[in-house]
Amino acid sequence: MTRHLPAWALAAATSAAALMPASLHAAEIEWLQWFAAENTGGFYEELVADFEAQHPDITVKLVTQPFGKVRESIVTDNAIGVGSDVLGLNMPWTTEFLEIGILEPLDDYLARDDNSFETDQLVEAPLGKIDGKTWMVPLNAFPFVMHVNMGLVEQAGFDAPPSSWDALAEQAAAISALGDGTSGLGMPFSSQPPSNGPILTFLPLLYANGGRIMDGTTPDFDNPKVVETLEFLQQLEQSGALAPGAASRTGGVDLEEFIAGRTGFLISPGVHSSSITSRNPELDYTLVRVPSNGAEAYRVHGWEIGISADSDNKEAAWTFVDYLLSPEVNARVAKASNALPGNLAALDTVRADADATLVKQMDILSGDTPVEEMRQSPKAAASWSLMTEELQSMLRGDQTPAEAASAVQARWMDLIQ
Amino acid sequence: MSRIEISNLVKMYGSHKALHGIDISIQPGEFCVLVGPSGCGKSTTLRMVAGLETISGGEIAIGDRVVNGLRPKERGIAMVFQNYALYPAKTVRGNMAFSLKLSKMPKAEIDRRVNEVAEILELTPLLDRKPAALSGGQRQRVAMGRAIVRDPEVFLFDEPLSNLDAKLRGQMRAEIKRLHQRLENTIIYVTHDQVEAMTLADRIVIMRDGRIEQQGTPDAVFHDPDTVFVAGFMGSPPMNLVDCMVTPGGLRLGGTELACTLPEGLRAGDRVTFGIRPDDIRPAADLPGGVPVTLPVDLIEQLGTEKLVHFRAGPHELIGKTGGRVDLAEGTEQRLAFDMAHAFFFDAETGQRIR
Amino acid sequence: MTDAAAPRHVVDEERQRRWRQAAIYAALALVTFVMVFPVLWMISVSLKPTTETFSLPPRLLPDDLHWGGYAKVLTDPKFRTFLLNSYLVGLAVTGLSLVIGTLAAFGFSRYRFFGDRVAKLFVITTQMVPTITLLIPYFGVIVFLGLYDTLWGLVLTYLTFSLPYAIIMMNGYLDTIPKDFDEAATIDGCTPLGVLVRVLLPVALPGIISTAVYTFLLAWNEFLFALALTRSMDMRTVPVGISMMVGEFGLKWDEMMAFSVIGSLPVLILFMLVQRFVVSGLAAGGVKG
Amino acid sequence: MPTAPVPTPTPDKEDAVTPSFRLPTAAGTPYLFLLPGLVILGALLSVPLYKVVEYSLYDNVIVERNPTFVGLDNYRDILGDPGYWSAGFNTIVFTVGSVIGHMIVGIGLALLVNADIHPRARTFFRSMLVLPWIFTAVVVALNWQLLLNPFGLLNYVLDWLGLITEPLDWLGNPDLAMWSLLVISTWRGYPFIMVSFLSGLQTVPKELYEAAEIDGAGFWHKFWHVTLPQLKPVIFGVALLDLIWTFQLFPLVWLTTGGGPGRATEVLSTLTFRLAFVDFEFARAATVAVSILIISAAFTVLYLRNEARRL
Repeated sequence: MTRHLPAWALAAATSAAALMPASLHAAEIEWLQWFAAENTGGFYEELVADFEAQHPDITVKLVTQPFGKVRESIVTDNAIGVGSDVLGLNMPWTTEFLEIGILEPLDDYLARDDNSFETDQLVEAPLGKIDGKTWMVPLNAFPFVMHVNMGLVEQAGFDAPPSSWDALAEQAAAISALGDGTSGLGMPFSSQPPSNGPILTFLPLLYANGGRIMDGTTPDFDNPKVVETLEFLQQLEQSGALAPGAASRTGGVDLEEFIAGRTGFLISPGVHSSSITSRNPELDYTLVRVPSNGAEAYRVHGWEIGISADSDNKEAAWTFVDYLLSPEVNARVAKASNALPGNLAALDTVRADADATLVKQMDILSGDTPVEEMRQSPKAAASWSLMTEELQSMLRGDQTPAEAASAVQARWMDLIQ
Repeated sequence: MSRIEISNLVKMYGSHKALHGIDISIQPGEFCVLVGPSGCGKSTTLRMVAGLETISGGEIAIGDRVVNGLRPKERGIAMVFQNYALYPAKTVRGNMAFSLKLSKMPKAEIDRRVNEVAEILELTPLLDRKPAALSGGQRQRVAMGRAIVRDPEVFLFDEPLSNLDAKLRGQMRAEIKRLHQRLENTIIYVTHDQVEAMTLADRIVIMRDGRIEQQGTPDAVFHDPDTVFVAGFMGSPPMNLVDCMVTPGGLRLGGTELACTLPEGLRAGDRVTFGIRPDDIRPAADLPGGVPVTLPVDLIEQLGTEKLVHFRAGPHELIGKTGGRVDLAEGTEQRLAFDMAHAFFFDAETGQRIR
Repeated sequence: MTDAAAPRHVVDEERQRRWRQAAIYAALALVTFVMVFPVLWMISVSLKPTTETFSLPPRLLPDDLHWGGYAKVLTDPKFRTFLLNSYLVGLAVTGLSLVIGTLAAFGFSRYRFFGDRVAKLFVITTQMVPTITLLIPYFGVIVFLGLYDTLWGLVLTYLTFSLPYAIIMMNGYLDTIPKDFDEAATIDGCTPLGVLVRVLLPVALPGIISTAVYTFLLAWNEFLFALALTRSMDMRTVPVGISMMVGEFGLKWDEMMAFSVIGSLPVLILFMLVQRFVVSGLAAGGVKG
Repeated sequence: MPTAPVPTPTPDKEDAVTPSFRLPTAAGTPYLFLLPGLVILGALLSVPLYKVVEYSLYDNVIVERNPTFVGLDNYRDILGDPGYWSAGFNTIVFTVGSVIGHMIVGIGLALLVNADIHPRARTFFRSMLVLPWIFTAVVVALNWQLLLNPFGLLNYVLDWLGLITEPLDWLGNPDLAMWSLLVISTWRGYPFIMVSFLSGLQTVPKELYEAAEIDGAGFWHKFWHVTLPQLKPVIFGVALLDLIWTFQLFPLVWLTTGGGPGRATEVLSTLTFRLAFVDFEFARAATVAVSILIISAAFTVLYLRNEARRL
């Protein structure tokens, strides 16, 4: 478990095991996640209690971290040998964690006959093999959509949300021109951690343009589609369609300004619709597919689950994962977050009493291609942070879209050396 | 009341030798004053007796005990500091009772002693004040009271009066003297003020550069100095000290010939330091047995009962005395007499007395 | 001075004094307003629904005060646990730092000894490595000691951060106290420890207070180690609780600010109580300088 | 009694030769006083400190199970990286700027709240002015982001006053970000100086001010010639601590700007964090950490030498 650490740490880990009476109990597992911090209503505590009632021989300890720290915590815990058994994950962390050897390959578990779910019913993106193996399973899924403030759209003289880039550019500029602190669209390109604005806004636009940034696990950023999409961003900026201060705009501010009714459009996960409607019921709100420039693809995001390679209770851990993926439980999890289920067999249950925005997401996205590329990137977090820096510089006018694209490409190549 | 025996005391600060082997023997009840200029080692000696400085060599005994390794509180001493060092957070009573409390004395006894000492020092009305609310003289008395309540075998005073003005200093000096008469403890008292030394001491130890120049009664060190340093240090105004040439008939003082008998062994042409106290230079009329000289008067200082008369003898300036009513004019030639019976001669090189 | 001039002079002086007082109050009010304004804004955010925080024009007070953030924070027992943990850890760290730090500071201030500068350098050096790089190996030590996921682990951790500061600060304050007190107390029969406790500490009270405030706030504000070294909700502190409100999909601005404000109130009151001991004249009259 | 050429009593300078008062008990005494502190620091931190130095000599520590020893390669890489030097430069700007800001504001406010005013008012002002210190860094950072947002209060007020026509992006404009950060850091850090200095002020004997007043000294004169010299030990100690503290201040910078825009506010501590937890290059992070250690240690040796001279 700690074979890469020197003797003192080994002693540390062993004595830790001895000192923690709980770990003597063969079937206590820890579940490290941030979901219970996102949903403070006690849903996950109840879920765990329900599981324990069904499996009296297993206890689950809910270890909740703030989202911004989960990735670091998993690595730190692993280095000391106190990693949790079941891990809440995000797809972009996959390759990084593989290199450190944190994750247990799940292929054997998925191949079992007695699972409560069908593997081919799961949302596909997280299952895609890297190094020939599958490393995580989807708890739920959040497709990226564009949220629309219809009030502003109409005020600017349009009667329908944009579905193409051209329409988006025209409407966004018109909404910014309304003044009084309104903007067409926000680009949250702040360097403040997690500094991931481009993957929230730029990638969905790129995918709707039919572009990609990875070739397998190799960066491929300086391709014409990327440059074209960057040029579109630049055009939006130059026409005044973007909210001012992209370089200090955080995802949080981007969302809040939309909820406050000051932004026409917000490109973000569909899951935001519940916060939008609950926090500002007066907003004339709808959501649409991210405006397309020819392609029908969307960026998919979600909460994933994996098992720690160092876990002493992998069987119990899988029992718990299996429980989470069963259509009935998975439907509950999806509803609790107003998201789509990771197990598509639960889709109908979710749809049954889903709110209008969720139903709309399902309809919009039923035919499009889901894309998630960051999981292939060997250094995802560093990659998007560099992308943020170059995009800031491009929007500031310090470099052209083509220069930005090749700068990102060069720095990414540098990064994976 | 204890005797104090200091033998061959050495103090090193790193490689710097601050004390070069001091020997002092103080009798029980004796008032011993260590005096000397700044840096002479007198405070260091005192602090070594107190136990505030480590002893680099030699021995200190108080009573029958060698105290070298003992902690200050085990030495049976009490000390009064130049800066008083009163505990600012405690009242006068608290300050005075502090050491007694530390020695676990019963409360009633502490109160009795503190009240008694406060009475002696007229501190009774101030007992509940904090030091910040006291005048300089009052603080000084509290500092003394703090030492007295302990009824120690030995009192140590480290320049206790140097922060007071001249008048208070005079008063406190008398008070200390009276206290000593009353308590009869052994006292070591450090000062750089030779007047304090003369007035207070039973024994004066004059120190210079970490060595003892001379020790003895005030009379002895004043009237019979062993070295030119002691001669110059004791007395105010200081002794006239002049480098002279020995002549066949006496001394050449500036341009003037001073006829006198010299100690044996001095021959014409030798250089010698000639010393004479201002009291022994008088107008010729007042001193019939003296050696008469005529010199110009440079400056007159009126002190009231007497006058200090500054004369010029070639390159040298000499001070003499007249009665306060004697009428002298600056700038005039005056006929003076030197009382050569009380003249001193010192080796011009070593400063040692030539008898 | 004529008879007529005397009273006028007094009146002038009085008037001048009042003007001075008024000027000082005015200056204080102005700078305090400027410095405290960001905190007022926090309170404002805590009393607004988040939509209002982001609406234009910005307003300090909403039409209807929104107590939702406070209600949520005050009713959820989790937050009480966070507060209690933070106070416990903060007070324990403060107490231990003061005792251990003052002893060491006394050693540095009052003695010259072999290795004193090396020891001091070591003490300071421990604070020179960015703590984030120490995190992982330090984490190992805490696990080794069996203090993982305990408040004692946090206390010990913050002690390692605060001790060097406590030592250096107390050393500075003790250095301003004349050594005459030590000598007098030694003659009076104090042991060195007695000198420190009975004589120097009462005089150093303002320094002790500011060291205590520093130490407490260091523990109170620390986040990275609090997060890494605990994992049960029962062991978490206020900064961790606050960071939990910064979610993947949005931020509970009203709750976050409400919790910050509520959590800080006792700290503020504590400070109000102890700052009274930061008064002058504690050493007055002790020595003639 | 004749008092003519009696030398005026001056305090004996003999003690000037004495290096320092020693409490002359058993030779081990000072070590006993230091023992608890040194044991705690030594036991808890010497292993981690050693590990950090060791990490810097290996490649792929923590990430790899068997990291390879690479000697000083990491140092060569880091020293050859312009990003390191620009972060170093930013660190100096940030540290020096912050410490100056802390000192000026902290000392100024300490003098102001030390004024002779009603005790209740004094308590009120002192407590209010310490507020910036008692909020955790996350909250401070987020709150300032709100205030400095292009649509935030500051821009609104400046616009209302007619001082600007376009909202300024205080944290997103590379020319403004460091200045904004310095303002935030000053706001956040001055209470420490204020409280420490305020405590120090109380130890200055009133007599010294009275003496200076008799000499006709004004406010500044008293400050320069009485207050500052008297508080030197406190100021030096506090300044050293503040310097070390600010030199590696991490959460505030990271949470406020994340080192951006670009790397305009990247300091060595955020670079260290970025290397460790964004890039998972722990060896390089350790290398930067050791370089910080060396710089700070050199500085501290200078400081201690200077302190020894003052004693």
